Amino acid sequence: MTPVLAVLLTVAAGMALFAIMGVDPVRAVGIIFLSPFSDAYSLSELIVKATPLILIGVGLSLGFRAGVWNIGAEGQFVIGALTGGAVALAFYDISGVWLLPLMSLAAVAGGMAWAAVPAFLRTRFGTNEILVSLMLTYVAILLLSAMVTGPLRDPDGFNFPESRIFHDSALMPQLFEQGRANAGFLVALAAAATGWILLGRHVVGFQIRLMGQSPRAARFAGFREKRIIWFCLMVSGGLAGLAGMFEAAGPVEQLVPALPAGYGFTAIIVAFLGRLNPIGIVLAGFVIAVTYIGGEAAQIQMQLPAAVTRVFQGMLLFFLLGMDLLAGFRFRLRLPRRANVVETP
Amino acid sequence: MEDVPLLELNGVARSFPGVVANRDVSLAVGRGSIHALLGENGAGKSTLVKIIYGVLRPDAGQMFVNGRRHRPQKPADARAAGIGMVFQHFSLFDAMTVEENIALGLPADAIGDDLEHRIRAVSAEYGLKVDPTRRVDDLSVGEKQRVEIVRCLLQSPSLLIMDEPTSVLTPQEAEKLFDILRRLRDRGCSVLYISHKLDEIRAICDAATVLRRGEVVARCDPRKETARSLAAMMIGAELPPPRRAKQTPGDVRLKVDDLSLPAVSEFGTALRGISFELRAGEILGIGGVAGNGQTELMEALIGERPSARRETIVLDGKPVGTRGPVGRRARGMAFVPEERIGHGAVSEMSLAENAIISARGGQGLVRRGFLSFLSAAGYAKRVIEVFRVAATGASAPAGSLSGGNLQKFVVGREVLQEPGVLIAAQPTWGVDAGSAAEIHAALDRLAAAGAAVLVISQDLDELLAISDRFAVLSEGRLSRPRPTGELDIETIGLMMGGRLEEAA
Amino acid sequence: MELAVDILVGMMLAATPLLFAALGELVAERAGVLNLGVEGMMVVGAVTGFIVTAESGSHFAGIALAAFAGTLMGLLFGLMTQILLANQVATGLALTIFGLGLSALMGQGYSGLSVPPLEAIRLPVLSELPVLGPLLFHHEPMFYLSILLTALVAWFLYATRAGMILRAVGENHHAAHAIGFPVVRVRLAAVAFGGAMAGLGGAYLSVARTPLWSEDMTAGRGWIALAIVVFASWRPGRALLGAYLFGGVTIVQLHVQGAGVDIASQYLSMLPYLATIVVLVLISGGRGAAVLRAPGSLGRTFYASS
Amino acid sequence: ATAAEKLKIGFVYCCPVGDLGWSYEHDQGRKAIEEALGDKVETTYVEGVADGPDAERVIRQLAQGGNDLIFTTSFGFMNPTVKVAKRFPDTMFEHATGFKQAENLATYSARFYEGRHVIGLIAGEMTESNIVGYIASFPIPEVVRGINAAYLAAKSVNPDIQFKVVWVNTWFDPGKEADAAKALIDQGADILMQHTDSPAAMKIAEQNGIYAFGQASDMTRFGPNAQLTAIIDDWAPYYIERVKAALDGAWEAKDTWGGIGSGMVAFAPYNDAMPGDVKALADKARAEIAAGERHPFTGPIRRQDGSVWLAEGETASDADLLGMNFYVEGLEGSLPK
Ligand SMILES: Nc1ncnc2c1ncn2[C@@H]1O[C@H](COP(=O)(O)OP(=O)(O)OP(=O)(O)O)[C@@H](O)[C@H]1O
Ligand SMILES: Nc1ncnc2c1ncn2[C@@H]1O[C@H](COP(=O)(O)OP(=O)(O)OP(=O)(O)O)[C@@H](O)[C@H]1O
Ligand SMILES: [Mg+2]
Ligand SMILES: [Mg+2]
Repeated sequence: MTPVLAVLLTVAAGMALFAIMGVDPVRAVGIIFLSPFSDAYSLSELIVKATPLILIGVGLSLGFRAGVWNIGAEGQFVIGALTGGAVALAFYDISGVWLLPLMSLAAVAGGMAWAAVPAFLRTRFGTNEILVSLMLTYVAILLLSAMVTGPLRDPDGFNFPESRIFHDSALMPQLFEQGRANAGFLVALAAAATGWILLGRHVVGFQIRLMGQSPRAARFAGFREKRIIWFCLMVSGGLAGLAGMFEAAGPVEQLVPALPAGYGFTAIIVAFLGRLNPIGIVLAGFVIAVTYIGGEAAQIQMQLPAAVTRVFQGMLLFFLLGMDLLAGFRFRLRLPRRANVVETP
Repeated sequence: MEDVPLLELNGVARSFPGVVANRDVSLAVGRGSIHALLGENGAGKSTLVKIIYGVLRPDAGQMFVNGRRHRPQKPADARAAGIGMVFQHFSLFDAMTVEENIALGLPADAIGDDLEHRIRAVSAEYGLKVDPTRRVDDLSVGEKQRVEIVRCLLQSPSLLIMDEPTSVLTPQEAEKLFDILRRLRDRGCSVLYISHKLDEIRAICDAATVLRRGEVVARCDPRKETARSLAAMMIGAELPPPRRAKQTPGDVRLKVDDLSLPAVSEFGTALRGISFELRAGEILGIGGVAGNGQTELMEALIGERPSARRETIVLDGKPVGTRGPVGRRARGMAFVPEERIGHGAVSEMSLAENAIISARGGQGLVRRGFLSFLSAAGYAKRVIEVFRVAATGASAPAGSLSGGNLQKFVVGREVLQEPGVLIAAQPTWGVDAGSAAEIHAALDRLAAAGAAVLVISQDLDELLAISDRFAVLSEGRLSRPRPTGELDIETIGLMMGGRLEEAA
Repeated sequence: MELAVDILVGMMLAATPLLFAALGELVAERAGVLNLGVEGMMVVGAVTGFIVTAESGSHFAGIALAAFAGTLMGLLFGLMTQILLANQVATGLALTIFGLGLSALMGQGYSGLSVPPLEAIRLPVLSELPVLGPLLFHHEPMFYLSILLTALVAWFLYATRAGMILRAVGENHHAAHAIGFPVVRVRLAAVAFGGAMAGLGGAYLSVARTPLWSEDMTAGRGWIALAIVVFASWRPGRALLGAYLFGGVTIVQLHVQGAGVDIASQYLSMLPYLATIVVLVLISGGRGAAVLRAPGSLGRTFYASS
Repeated sequence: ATAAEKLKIGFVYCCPVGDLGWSYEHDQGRKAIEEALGDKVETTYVEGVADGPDAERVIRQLAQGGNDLIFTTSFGFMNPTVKVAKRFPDTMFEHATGFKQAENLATYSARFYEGRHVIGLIAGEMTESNIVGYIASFPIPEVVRGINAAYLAAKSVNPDIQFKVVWVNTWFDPGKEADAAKALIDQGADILMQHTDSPAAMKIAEQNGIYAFGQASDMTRFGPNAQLTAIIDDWAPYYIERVKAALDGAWEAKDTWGGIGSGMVAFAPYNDAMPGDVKALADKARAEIAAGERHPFTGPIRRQDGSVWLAEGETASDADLLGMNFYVEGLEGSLPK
């Protein structure tokens, strides 16, 4: 319920903002929130935007439930794109149905490897995973840049910093005749469904939830904290890596330095907006996708600045976090420990 | 003015949701007196002194310091009235120096430039060695306490409150503390002293007030009492008769052999060489004052902190010392931890999910990795019915149950798994008399059916009522278990006071 | 020799915005609040500083209002996390996203404008000294302000009672509350200060260093500031050192390139981040961990109860 | 044409139009179209579009929105433009600085290296330290060409000249550009050239009392004393010509590479501090290049590794220039690989 209220409040605040800016608020909000549903192409673009957000958000939600703060999904996304893309480029001349699965494996392994650093450092030394995963994001982005200006550069591309366009069999299958929505979306839905079952029905999800609520009770139940930390970081890293590969082999069709478009960070908002519930995250992924596509439409049709999108996303998260607490106030006051979500470094 | 007591309490009361911690408490502390506050765990001692120190506000009653009305809104008010307090749990700042910690506890205008000098002066005067420049997290527990005491003394208090100061000290450190207290008394400072160690109280206190279930039940001069009589005041005049009929003990089901474990935290206690045997059909009660290793013993038995040696714990002939909780449960153990919320159960989860925490293996609530909500709800319902838990159903969140009902659920969840060995800590904490009787009966039936039961409790009445044999945990050591029938109140008092050898 | 001085000066300039933001975050974290929204507060400070300077012609007004805008952002974070008890990590991220968007909106129509740079202070004799002159005595006022504030923050934290209380609140909020300190108020003040400092850091970029406004012009410096706080193990003097090291790595990398050395610039640019991770690991375990460790209550939500 | 048949023209910019550099000049071109053709056209633009997947959607939205002619003005928009052009065969597309064409996709760019030749001559004459600092963005042929052209020209008038190149891996990051400018000055450069878009380096040059060249547009107001001149991208004539062709139905996909001669590469007024003979030298070069009498890449030119690229008297072919990925002899350092 609170997410819906938060969206409504954001719309209201957005209209106020537009009024201040001297823009027709009704028209602007109308364009932002309705135009993404106006035609088939926009709908498919919603899917394009929502796919990585859902995929990453589902992975992150597991960790957030358990009190494991992977803030570096952006970096894992980049590395996944890089390892998956490297496979595509390595087999540039060979086509086969095995190529995409192999790329997916490489991407998952890449994302996991990147997330393994904070996992190892936290379980071994108790190092704060927030900062480690965040720092690794910058390293990943620089690595991508080094790779596309170096070894993975398109040999026929006049030295421009980007890779070759992937071979057809290394490109994600399209979902519809029109638009760019690709099979990655189905994987994202499957991940959400799996996440939902895992969290709600499987003993692993039970462990995660138990540890998030009380590490002590998890120990009493016989679950090992370190395993849960590893599991959460591996899943979120792997899914972020996969999302990166889907992005490179989907709408982008190649490796470019501009690949990291902030999905890894925005997915954190998506995870919270979806109340850390995989099904909720699917919906939240679309809500955020609407702000992207609608914001762009407002830019084209009303020459509104692109920044509007980010203001909307920030407000949405503020309202959500604020209201969540107001709504849960009474309950939480009885359970003070629950909000102690951050491990000290 | 001479006859006005330094501190006077009149009808002070305070309750917490569901608990009356203090009821109509009146007491007077004279000048230059060391006044003991006695009582079992949960009797309301800490609550009372927190009220005096302005940390908590009373629901009713009046307080007077030097005949003047004392109504502290915050600790600073109490300090201004000349009251200093050393908390049961330290309120020190680890990453800061001793001097800073002391300065923080003083009013801003009382610090001055020469604080370090004054600290050294006070510590020299009382023989309390502290180095103002050291960081608190480098200090031993005893040193930390000295810091707290110096912090109080610097304000030249007329009343010093100490809540269980010796529970964390070595005997030598405790001796030093007593010297200090005597010296303070000689300078006209009064002390309100809380301790469970009856010998200590007899040695240094000149007056005592005994609390029981939040009420004052006795006032006395401890120098004129024996440990036995003090214990009797605390736990009630008479011991209930041991109710359990003598049983012929069966085979050894649980054998604990030389179990040692370091303390969990600085407030914890290390376990030292604990050994005992538990036979089929038998209930063993382990008593003792909280903080003598109960938490550590429970964690070691549950397997949350497995030991390095397999033979430390032997279950039905099979060594399980290195196994975790799941492995031990699979071999027939079950556990009721002391804290229900956050340890034995989780308030945000439904009762059905709470059933999964410990009964998932034994009751088949998880099949091939998947939770079976139907079975879990079924099992939870059975617990609810059999133990008459007041709850709206298996889907009610554990947090919505009253404390006593949740306790019944947690006990029932373990008992209905029909374990071979049940380890229960404080099985009837916060449970009303009727429900407590039901829980006791359930434990009894379990033993009668051939299980071995270990009950760790601070409630002597309870232990004596249900156990066949009785032992005391004191400073991490376990006394030799003795048949309950042979016990008298004096022996128990001695055992509780840590005099294991004499008692044995 | 001269080149060394120049490199040092370049490093000081690159470090100054980092230093402002890191000092602010350091104070907030010392009070026990983890605010991941530094980038957002910084960029709002940058745009505010630029707009006000451009409109009023007064650098001072620009810088002051940048600090004020940062304060407001900090207080927004404080309201969310201290009063509404929202999760600090999520709120910090929201603040960053919001700040980047808001600043871009505010700055519409200001990109491409220019204001005169903040003039360096030229001292009669000192500025002419051979090495020390350019190194120490020929900078614009904000540089000196950053050094002064480092000293002030250190003095405040270690030599004043208020600073001691702030550290106590960050170290153990329950004990601080028990002694009678207003935990929430102290924290609100600390995050407000953190915001003001981030605002100054942003303003340094937009009105002193490169007197320009462009979207996202803080370019991740807020995140670096966060890392510097950890690197500095929550000490102002070391924050200065950390900021200068980070600035140094940036500048030296450019010099290395200018000198024609053959290492891809991306690999050099990774160094600050990798160094931070190493430091994080060093302070989290092993010897010396106790001395270097984070404030005890960092990131924990505080509930008063009595 | 009547109002109903207005030609709709869309522009996609990589940066804010306020960057006063690349996107700003394209937007000047857009305004020139409106001025010249008035109510025959209707223009829209989308600024600050990131390279990558979002660009394709924006271009497509413009096509879908009924724009007849779409200019995409960043190299990073090449593949997205190609893809959208395929889907909208009846729409005319023009992509700047790329190398992929189609039936309905033209490419255009400017021979900025001609401008670089001129500023290279000026720098060679004006420098006292004989060190020129060069802030480079990405090691793409366009940028490498500029470095080589400027270096060869400077060297021709000043054999002692030395170029220091710093790659900042960004088109637009004022902070980084300022740091780079400072580093170059510290390394002894007394003249800065830049192939990045923000005026930050110009401001730093002004503050340090040295000279610099404006990039893409006249940056005088950022460095009234510092700017010697600026290479100005003047897209207006080209844009007007292409729009007229579209209006007349004569538009066809082709590759345009204009230079000083066609007016696509222009200059800001010279700095008064420039001596008359330097001005004359620069003017002569401009005139000769415009007339086709001079080519900035005329042999003999060796590559950095000493191998011969152009023999005596030989001039570089356009194909060579388009893919240029090496430094000429005399430049230090190596290109990032
Ligand atoms: N903050 C609180 N909220 C709810 N109940 C409380 C609170 N503090 C104490 N109680 C309850 O009040 C009763 C008295 O507690 P108190 O701490 O005063 O006992 P005590 O005599 O100091 O015991 P011990 O010897 O174990 O320290 C106990 O039942 C306790 O559970
Ligand atoms: N948060 C809640 N949501 C729903 N019901 C609640 C909640 N808290 C308490 N209750 C219900 O209110 C009733 C009283 O609760 P309370 O904890 O005061 O009981 P109690 O008198 O202390 O009982 P006991 O003696 O068993 O501890 C219980 O039936 C409990 O189920
Ligand atoms: Mg109760
Ligand atoms: Mg107590």
